[in-house]
Amino acid sequence: MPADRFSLLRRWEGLILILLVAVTTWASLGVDGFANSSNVSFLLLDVTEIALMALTMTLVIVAAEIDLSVASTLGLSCAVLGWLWNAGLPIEAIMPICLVAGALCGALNGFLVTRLGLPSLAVTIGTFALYRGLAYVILGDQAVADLPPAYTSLATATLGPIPVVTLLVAVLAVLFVVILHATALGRAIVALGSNEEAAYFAGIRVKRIRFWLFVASGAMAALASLVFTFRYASARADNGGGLELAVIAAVLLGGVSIFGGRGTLPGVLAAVLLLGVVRNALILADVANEVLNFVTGLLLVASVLAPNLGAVWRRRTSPPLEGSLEGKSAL
Amino acid sequence: MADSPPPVLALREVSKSFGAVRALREVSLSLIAGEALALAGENGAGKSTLVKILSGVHRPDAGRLLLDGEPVEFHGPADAQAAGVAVIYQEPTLFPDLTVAENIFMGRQPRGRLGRIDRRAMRAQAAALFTRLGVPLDPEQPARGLSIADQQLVEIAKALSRDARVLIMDEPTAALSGNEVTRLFGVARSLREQGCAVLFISHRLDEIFDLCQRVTTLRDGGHVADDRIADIIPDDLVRRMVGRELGALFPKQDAVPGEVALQVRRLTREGVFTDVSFEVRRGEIVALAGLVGAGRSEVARAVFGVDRWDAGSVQVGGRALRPGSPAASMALGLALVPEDRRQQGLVMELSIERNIALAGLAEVRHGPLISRAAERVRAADWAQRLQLRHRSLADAVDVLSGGNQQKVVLAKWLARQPSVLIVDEPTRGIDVATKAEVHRLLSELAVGGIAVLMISSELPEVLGMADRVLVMREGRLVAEIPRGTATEETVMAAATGIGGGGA
Amino acid sequence: MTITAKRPGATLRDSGRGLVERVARVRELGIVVALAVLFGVTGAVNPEFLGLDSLRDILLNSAIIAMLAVGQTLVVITRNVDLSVSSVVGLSAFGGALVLADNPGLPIVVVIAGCVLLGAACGAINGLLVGAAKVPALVATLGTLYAFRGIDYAWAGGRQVNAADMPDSFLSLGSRPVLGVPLLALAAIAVLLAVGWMLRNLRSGRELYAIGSNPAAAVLAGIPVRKRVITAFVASGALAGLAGAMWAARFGTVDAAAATGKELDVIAAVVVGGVAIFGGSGTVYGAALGALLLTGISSALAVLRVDALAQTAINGALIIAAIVLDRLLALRVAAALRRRRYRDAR
Amino acid sequence: GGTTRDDVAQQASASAAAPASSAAADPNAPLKAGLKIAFLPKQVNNPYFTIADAGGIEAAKEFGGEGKEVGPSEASASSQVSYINTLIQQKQDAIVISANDPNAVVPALKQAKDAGIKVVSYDSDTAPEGRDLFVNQASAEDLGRTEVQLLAEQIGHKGKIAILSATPNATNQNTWIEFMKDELTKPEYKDMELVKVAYGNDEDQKSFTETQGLLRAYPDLAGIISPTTVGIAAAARYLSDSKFKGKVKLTGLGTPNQLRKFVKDGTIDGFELWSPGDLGYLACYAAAALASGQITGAEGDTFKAGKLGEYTVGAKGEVLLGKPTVFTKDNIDDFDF
Ligand SMILES: Nc1ncnc2c1ncn2[C@@H]1O[C@H](COP(=O)(O)OP(=O)(O)OP(=O)(O)O)[C@@H](O)[C@H]1O
Ligand SMILES: Nc1ncnc2c1ncn2[C@@H]1O[C@H](COP(=O)(O)OP(=O)(O)OP(=O)(O)O)[C@@H](O)[C@H]1O
Ligand SMILES: [Mg+2]
Ligand SMILES: [Mg+2]
Repeated sequence: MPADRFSLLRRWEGLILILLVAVTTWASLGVDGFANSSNVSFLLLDVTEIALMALTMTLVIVAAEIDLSVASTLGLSCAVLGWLWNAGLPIEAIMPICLVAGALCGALNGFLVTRLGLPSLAVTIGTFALYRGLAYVILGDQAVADLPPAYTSLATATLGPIPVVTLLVAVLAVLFVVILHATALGRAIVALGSNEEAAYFAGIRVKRIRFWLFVASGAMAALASLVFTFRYASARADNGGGLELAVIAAVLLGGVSIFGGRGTLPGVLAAVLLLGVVRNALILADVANEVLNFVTGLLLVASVLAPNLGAVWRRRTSPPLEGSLEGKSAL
Repeated sequence: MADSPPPVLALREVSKSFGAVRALREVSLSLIAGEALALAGENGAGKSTLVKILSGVHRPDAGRLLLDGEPVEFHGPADAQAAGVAVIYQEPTLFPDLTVAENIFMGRQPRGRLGRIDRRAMRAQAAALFTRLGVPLDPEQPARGLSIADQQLVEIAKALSRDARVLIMDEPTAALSGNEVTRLFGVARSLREQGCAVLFISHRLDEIFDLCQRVTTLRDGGHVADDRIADIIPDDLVRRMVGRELGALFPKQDAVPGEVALQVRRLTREGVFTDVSFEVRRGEIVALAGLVGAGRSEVARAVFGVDRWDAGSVQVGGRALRPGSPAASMALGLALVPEDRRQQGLVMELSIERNIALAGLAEVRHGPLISRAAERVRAADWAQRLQLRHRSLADAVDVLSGGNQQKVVLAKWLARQPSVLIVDEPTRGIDVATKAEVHRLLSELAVGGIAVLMISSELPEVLGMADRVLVMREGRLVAEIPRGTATEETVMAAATGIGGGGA
Repeated sequence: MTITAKRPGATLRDSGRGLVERVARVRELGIVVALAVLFGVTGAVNPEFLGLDSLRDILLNSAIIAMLAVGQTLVVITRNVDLSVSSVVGLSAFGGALVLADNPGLPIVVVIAGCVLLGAACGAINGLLVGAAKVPALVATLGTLYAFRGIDYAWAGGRQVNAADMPDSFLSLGSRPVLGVPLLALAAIAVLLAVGWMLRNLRSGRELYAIGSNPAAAVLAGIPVRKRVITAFVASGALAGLAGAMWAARFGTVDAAAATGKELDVIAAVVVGGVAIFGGSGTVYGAALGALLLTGISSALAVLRVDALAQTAINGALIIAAIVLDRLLALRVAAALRRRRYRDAR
Repeated sequence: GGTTRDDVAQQASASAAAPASSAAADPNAPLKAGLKIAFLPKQVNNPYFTIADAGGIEAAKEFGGEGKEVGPSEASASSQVSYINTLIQQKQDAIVISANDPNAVVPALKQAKDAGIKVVSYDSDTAPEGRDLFVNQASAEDLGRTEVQLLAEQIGHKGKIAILSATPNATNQNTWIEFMKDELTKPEYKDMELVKVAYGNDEDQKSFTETQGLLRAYPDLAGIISPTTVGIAAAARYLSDSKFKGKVKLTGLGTPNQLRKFVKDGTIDGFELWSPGDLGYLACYAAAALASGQITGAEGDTFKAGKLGEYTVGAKGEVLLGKPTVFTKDNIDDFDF
């Protein structure tokens, strides 16, 4: 990582972390009911799906692509689960099928993007509708609720204040942090996200990597759908509608550049928590929903604005083009 | 020249640092109407930085900028342009999505009624410029896909179209071959005679001596000397730049050619090159010469697997190559140092060490994980061998000077210790001293049994280094000239198809 | 005597003016074909679809999205994006409706102007965030997407404005035809042509493309990047404001949630219309055609009596089909051109 | 042998037997003062719920309790759950909820009940184990059948009809539609044919264009039933300035204020709805009665609901608000909500 940007990134993550700590302390002191363990565990539980999908979304965006279809994939996987469950399959058999279904959704995205060279935004806007639609085709207007208590309760079970599923998230998070920041694959992803042509000239299998990133994203959405379904004990075609924006918001708030090649997972995870904490605290403090949206928006902008204002200030004293020479930062 | 009119544009004790790097230290220089000034210096000496100050991109930390003797401050490139300064930057700055004509006239398009852009006039003027430069570029062609050389030519046309008072050219010839250079100089001279002040930067000394009247030399960002070209010989200039004596520039060692390492048979890529066959033996350095646009880079790209080919075959060490897969080619020991370092060679936002490691991630691994230590060692070793001028290996490559960026690309591929090395314009933008170093390296490698295919538009380099010279014209291989008979004349004749040569 | 290599570029000049090639060069070709197919097939199955009323409805439905797509294109061309349009539409629609409902005496022009100004103001905020403060557009406008909608909700406080509360003179704008063509559609077309002309023929228009194509180079070329980017956002905002007024007139019942989620439809229209999402290329005509295609698809599905539950899926499938078709056509053309160059080259 | 549907079903039936109510009711216990009662509608900023919850909050004032409305701005089950959680943390005395998903909210509501919070569902019921009481605006059966009867009269028991519903997953609408279909099987409707159920997702614009689509696809449509306030308003809006105005009959559930204009200009002959305000009002009293131990939610318990008088808990812990009002141009001006 370049020195200047590294420090900026550090500043960015630092900012998010500081914000996280600040908000949390304020909430635990100022908002009663926040600090108590059942709320904490609920808070953690509530960000599970977003956290899961943010892991893969980060890789996808660092690779200069985007996947708007995750929430729909989640819905489709829910529908598959409900449908097969009604058909009487054992849940242990259904779950892997769901993961495969999710992976297939991702594979279709990946195929269209890497083999046909279509922009991922266009493709995933299309599959965003397609997968949600398929969910309705499969499960229609039914809601499947009689899911096995063993699993539904596991999904909400906690060890102390820590929900079981949060442990799952933690394990995966560690895995992804290592992949992105310490393996050849991670390097390749960053490189191809930053300059695809150069990466290709360096013998990196650009398309193959991109393809598998989409597959991973789909599978992860399916995994999230399992948590989601069991957590709410309800499989419906419209599960998780609108989550994609929440995920992307978290990833961007975490300091990942939408143009690829830049971003770190710790930052993203911090952002996911930050958004969760803010939501939870404000609702507890009886802040009206509209204000909630407003704050979320401000948070998003402010977190980026702060470091940039610094940069703008520095620009007064130094060259107009400082750092902007690689063409991306004008965005 | 106390009594002569004040310089059109001048720098006085100008300093500029980037963080810890002091790119310029109290440098002064004057651009005088009707005179061509050369700016000489090693890679990283501060030439481009100086250019960027003259063009309003950077603002000096200290010192003054004088326009017609009056202090001025440029707040941005727009100001400099308004003051009549036209610049050809070292790295092309084109708009890939727009046509060549629009690239040239962006912001200054000829207009008709209602401020409507007069496309016909624009096309005509662009065409006129190209005829003047003698290059057959289509004004309506999009800039995307232009070879680095063609881009450079568009940049030149852009600068000329501004009929400016000051024309600044930062290594405009780096990617060009003899013809374009002659042409360019012709135009530059006529401008100069019309009273335009010219600043010219190049690492090809002959060009400096050919075009300029005076030369200002920088070393480590400091001003070293001001000479009239008439008073010095190239060696003096080199001494001023490097600060020491320099041996022969092309210490080519002879090597006994071994068995065939790279064999290309009837390779064709429709619309780009046709029926290209040649072979390179271990220990051999084969040069691929030709005019800009002859399709040499395209051949290299196809052989390495970046572009697919429509017909023919490629064998490395007797094993057939899978088309369209650089990874596969690399597995067989092939390496390509591409011609466009910024687009194809480097990931600008990544650090020096990571760029060098990028082509050999498998080799810096430690179990499943990347070993930063191994990475650092690999980078440090080659940075040292190529005399890379850098602050820290953790810096982004985009803060490096042009030539030093080129060195990073070389390091990246040499570090792989390939068995067949294709280098496309390997010394583009590299200073004399290091160029000698690179040449020594190449011939060492050859002696060490590596097969080298070298694409170069710089004839002296070709003649100095090559055991055999292959010449391309219009996408076809038109001649093969052994070292013995390879001369400026024979090669140019083949390349241009005039006076014998090839078909 | 000039000594130079003959190369693709060169041959292009003489061979390049062929009609085939010029047609082939039209980026919107693919989508036009897609549109033709859609209307052809649907019309064949159910002629009603090509009936006047039906066409009128399709025009009306696409008018608003098309208007937004035009604004969005301005922004996308500069390598930015404006996700907040839907919230701006909602805000302006509700604001306009509320003002009209609360003081019916107010002349309608004033209200519409107010909506446009409101939109422009929102656009200015985005523009400053992106152009001046250098916040990545996606982050900035995703933020304002939430923020503007929040303001909208706060303003509405659960209130809803019904058709009954608004003067008919205003509502009639939503459907009144002029010379057979609905007013809204005319407005959209006017905007489309105006913006299209400016983008092609004015320096400032071309500079937008330059900025999106290579921002750093744009600065070096002395283009006032910041100013242009801000302008693009303001324009997009203003159009969104206008679209808001149109929305209120067309749908009559407006609450704070109006137009929620429409940003995706707009982006879809723009992308399907062949505007490069990373800037530098594409036309507003393409974007408008994209809007027409997308609304056309959903109307067609209804006419074809597709089961309601299957509509979403088919809709998505058709969107993908459209962009794939577009892409394949482009590839074929490119290959054909390469072969031509090859033939001419010898 | 993994976990299958049947195993679960058995376990369920095994555990089902448990008695509904535990502690005994004390009918003459006074309403506790200062009860904290929270309304959790499907979606805030939805006019229908704004009215209903206003009614409830007013009721709370009457008996000196404090009522408040909280909730998501998009009608989704998951976001409702986070609100339930916070209401638990806030130690409310009762939660009055209209469920977006009858099942998804149950786990959270169970937690609430464990925390001693009384749960009343209104407008849209949750699964029975999730709540103590369901305050039902009108029996689903009545609604479904009367809608059909209303339309049948308007179109003379003849012709194609369509339904414009909310979202495909909307629980209420789906049950009502079931009863409509059942009603249509009766002989007197043999000449009526239900050609399509369309979904406007309770978005004005979507409903608007869906109506459009319906009329394109079935130009000979005789009537539309839209059992959702958003849908009917949008449909009316489209019909009122299309050539189908007055020809295609429209009925369903809507608020007088939204539809007055269209009733007057003849787009709509008649539609029906209960008083949302009263619904909230009643739900609030029911919650208070539960929280004060007046009732346990067992069948037969009775309680006073302020101005609305006395109500009795029916089977399956349901309290019925009463018959919905049918609005026509003769009576519509007597109502303002
Ligand atoms: N934007 C920047 N940030 C930090 N350091 C920079 C930047 N630009 C240039 N430098 C440093 O300033 C010094 C001079 O760079 P410059 O590009 O002027 O060298 P140059 O003379 O043009 O070399 P070359 O002949 O290779 O082009 C180099 O050490 C380079 O690393
Ligand atoms: N990616 C591309 N797409 C379309 N045309 C291209 C592309 N790359 C190169 N060309 C054109 O093909 C021709 C041959 O390429 P190129 O100029 O690289 O050959 P060359 O002999 O290596 O020239 P140079 O001396 O610049 O390296 C050039 O005219 C160039 O404009
Ligand atoms: Mg330089
Ligand atoms: Mg080349």
